[in-house]
Formats: sequence, structure tokens, C-alpha cells
Amino acid sequence: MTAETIYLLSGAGLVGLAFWRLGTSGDVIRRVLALNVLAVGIAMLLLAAAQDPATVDPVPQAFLLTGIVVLVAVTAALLALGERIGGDCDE
Amino acid sequence: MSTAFDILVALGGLACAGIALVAGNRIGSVAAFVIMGFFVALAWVRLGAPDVALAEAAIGAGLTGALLLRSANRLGPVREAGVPIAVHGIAACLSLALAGGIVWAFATGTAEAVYPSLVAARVGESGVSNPVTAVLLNFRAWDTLLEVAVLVVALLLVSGLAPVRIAPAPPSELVLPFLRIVVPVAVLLAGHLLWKGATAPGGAFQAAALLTGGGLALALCGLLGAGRRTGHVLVLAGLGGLALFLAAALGAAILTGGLLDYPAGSAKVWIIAIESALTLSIAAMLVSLFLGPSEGVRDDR
Amino acid sequence: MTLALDLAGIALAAAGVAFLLLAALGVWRLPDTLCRLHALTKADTAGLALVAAGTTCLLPSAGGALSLVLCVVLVAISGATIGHLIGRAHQE
Amino acid sequence: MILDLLATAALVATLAALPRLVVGPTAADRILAAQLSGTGTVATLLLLGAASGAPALFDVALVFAALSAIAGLAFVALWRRDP
Repeated sequence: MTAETIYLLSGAGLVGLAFWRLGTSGDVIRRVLALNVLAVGIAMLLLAAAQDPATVDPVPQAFLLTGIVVLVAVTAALLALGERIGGDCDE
Repeated sequence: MSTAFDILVALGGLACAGIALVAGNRIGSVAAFVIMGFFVALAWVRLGAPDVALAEAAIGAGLTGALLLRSANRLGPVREAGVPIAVHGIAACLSLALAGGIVWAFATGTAEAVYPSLVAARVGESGVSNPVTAVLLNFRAWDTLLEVAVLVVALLLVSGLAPVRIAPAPPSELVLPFLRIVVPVAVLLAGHLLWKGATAPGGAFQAAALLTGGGLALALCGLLGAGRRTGHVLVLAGLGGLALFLAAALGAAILTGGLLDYPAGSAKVWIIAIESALTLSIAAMLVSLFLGPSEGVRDDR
Repeated sequence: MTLALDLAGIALAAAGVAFLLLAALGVWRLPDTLCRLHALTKADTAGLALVAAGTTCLLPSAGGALSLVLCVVLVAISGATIGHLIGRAHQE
Repeated sequence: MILDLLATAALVATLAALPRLVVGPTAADRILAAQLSGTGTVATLLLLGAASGAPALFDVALVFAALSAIAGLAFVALWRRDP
């Protein structure tokens, strides 16, 4: 089993886990956590797909760097919104 | 041997994600998320992406965890409406199908890797030798410009929502020696990463994430962001970075005729200048996203 | 000379990893929070210092040693401070 | 080879924090677990860096070392037992 396959499976697992929680939880912080886990899973899929021992593919890495900073901004905005509405999405 | 290492990292990441999403305890869930960041950074290192690992290390271990703790403290314990078991079952089946589909698509898909050769052919003209920095600040500098714009939008949104500013407990006297060592070292390291980013893993985002960590340490000890002026300075620094990036784009357009198409020969100077401004401005924006708006903007709720 | 240095490096790193495992065992098995804090702050810092010393012996040049020393100093001071703060928060 | 083995052992020490994270019982225990795996990760990165000869990994370890205190600081500064 190569590193590529291991991280591919694990990335898919993280995406699945995040979607299950997004579908079943009404708690703001859990949803934001699920969104973060989803982003990590997708990043892992991208990097595992670009994995090649001979060359380094800089384009997905640059995407992920941008993605990390945007994600943290979105997380901060969502949490500020969540604090404003008081923690329960289903009300 | 290294296969065992990879499997342990992957399992650790999955286990932490599971704990973070299922734990009924707020602190446990946030701590699991922080630990997941450690495993994920190790995974990035194993996948040959130390640039991403640097940013993940700084953001995942520092800012996101602190943000989640802040909100967890304000929102109180987990409040779940109690979803029927059938919904859980359906969601689990759909998620499993999705994960299986992803594995199938990635395992059977055959795509030619087009970017590595293209980037390798042109990286000499970009002014820097780290291909990731070349992509971020030369080939796809547009994306980076828009990303800074996204940060500004998030900052405006948070200011508009006017959450309560953080009020950390007064620090104990033991914290000061700690801060006197850690914060200057963080600033030095940020400079080191910024300068190194042209030739080796590192760059503006990583440096900014590290500076943010230093800023958070100060803020959490009650030494930053207490007054109205700090908030204004941080927001202005954030906006200033975007303004400078735009000015550089327009200046390059006047000189060469293409937006963000740097003059031949001096590309490195442009990139380093833009990166330095970006480092300060991204760090300032991330710290103010954590702190909330400055006193003058806040209304009483 | 190089061989002796390599052997010393591997021995130091192995001792450090053993300390880390002991710290993990302590955090896992000890009965209450303050005991666990005690196991964590000491064994952890000692383990990392030994690992860094071992790694320094294995480096091809002395240039990288500075970042290793800095690593140990940072972890030692944050471990001590956070240990103190968590202990105090727990006592209150 | 032996360095790979040591790195894996350090990773096991990192993973060993997880049971404490699940069991708790207090919030301080959980933050402690995060602190333990932070140090374990730094050690793992150092050993990986020595094994692969990539100095960039030492930088990643340094960033973790510099910021390992943030989660603990945030917990101590922001957490109130009964808000």
C-alpha cells in the first residue's frame, strides 16, 4: 500500500465523516468543525492525487495555502454569526 | 516501515476528526480538532508539501483552536435537537456512498499532470526559485489578490456583527517571561520564513500565520487589543495591505501593460515587497478577526 | 569519529523517545489531573531535549543546530508556563 | 531505517494522548492531552527531518514549538467554568 492510497482513503473518510455530521447536527460549533474537517479532507484528496515521487506539483499546494487562509476567515465569520444568533441553527 | 507511519498518521487524523465531531464535551471536541491539526501537518509533510504544513501548523494549532474556544465559551454546552435515528442512518449511508464514490473516482481516474512541467519551465522567469511562491505571487497572483479581498470582506462582516470583544482573565506574573521569549522569537521566525520563501518552503502566508500566533499570545494575556486605538491600527494595517497590492497591480500594469505582470529582471524585488506588505496585513486582519471590532464600532447589544 | 557520533545520536534519540512514551504512559495511567500534569511537564520536555540532542549529532553540518536548540527552548518554556497555568486553573 | 522506527515510536507517543482526550474527566485533562501530542509532534518532525535530510521539517517543528502554547493559553484565558 503506497502513501498515496493511504491518504486517499483517509481523505475520503474525512469528507464522509464531515458530510454525515453536517447532515445530522444542529449545533453551530459542530457544524463549523465539520466544515473545517471537510476542507482538510478535500485538501488531502488533492495532495494525494497530485502525489508523484519524481516531481512536486506546486499548483495544488498554492491552492491549499490560499484555501487555509480563506477557511480561517470564513470560520471566524461563521462563529461571529453563530455567537450572534445564539448557538442553535434549528430554531 | 514508512507505510506503518503513514497508516498511523491517517488513523490518528481520522480518530481525532471523529472525536472532534462526536464528543459531547466542548473542550474535548476543540482539543481533538487541535490534535487533528498535528496529524494533518505530519500528513502534508509525508505528501511532500512542507509549505502547506507550515501554514497548517501555525493556523491549525493557533488561530482556529483559539477561535473555537472563544465561541465555545460564549455558546455554552452542546445543544442538539435530537435527530431521529432514521435520519442518522440515511446521512451515514449517503456519506459512505460519497466517500466510496470519491475513492473510486480518484483511484480509477487517469489524468496527466500538466502543471509540474509548465511551472518548472517558467520558474526561472518568475524571480523566485520556490515554485509554490512563484505560483502564488507571479503566475496566479490574481488569486492571491482576491484572497486578500476575501479576508477584508470577512473582517467587515465581523465588524458589522459586533460580537463582544474578548476579555481575557488577568495574566499571572509568570506569563511575562514566557511572552518576552516567545513573541520576539515568533516575530524573528516570521521574518526568517518570509525571506526564505523565495528559495525554500516558507512565504507570506506562513509568516503571517506565525505573526498571528504571536499576536494571539499577546491578546490572550490581555496585552493587545484592550484599547480602541489598537483595533483601528489593526484594521488599517489590514486594509493597507490590500491597497498596496492593488497599487502594485496597477503600477505593474502601467509599466508592462499587463496586470500583475512584473517588469522583467526586477520580479524578485516586486514579489518580496508585496509579500512583506501581505504578511503584515494578513496577520493584522487575522488578529482582528479573533479580537472582534474595535470599541468605537461596537454597539451595545 | 562519524560512526561514534551517529551511534551517540541514535542512542540519545532513542532515550528521548523512551521519555516521550513514558510521559504518554503517565498521562494515560496516573490517577488525578495534577499527577498527570507532573508527568507531562517533566518527562515531555526531557524527552524532546534528548531527541533534539540526538538529532543534532546526526546532522551533516552544524548549521541546522540553532533551530533545534530554539525548538527545545521554546517547548521547555511554553511547557513550564502552560503547566503552571493549567494547574492553577484546575485548582481554582 | 532506525530513524524511521524512532519517528514511528514518537508518533505512537503522540497517539497515546487520545485515550486521555476521550476519558477526560476534567477540561484541564483534555488540554493536557493536546499539549502532550504537540510535543510528540515536534519530536516526530525532528526525527523525520533527520531521517530524510530535509531542513524544511525543522522549520515546521519550530513553528509548532513556538505556537504550542496558544491552545493552552486560550483555554486558561477564556474558559470560565460557569459562564
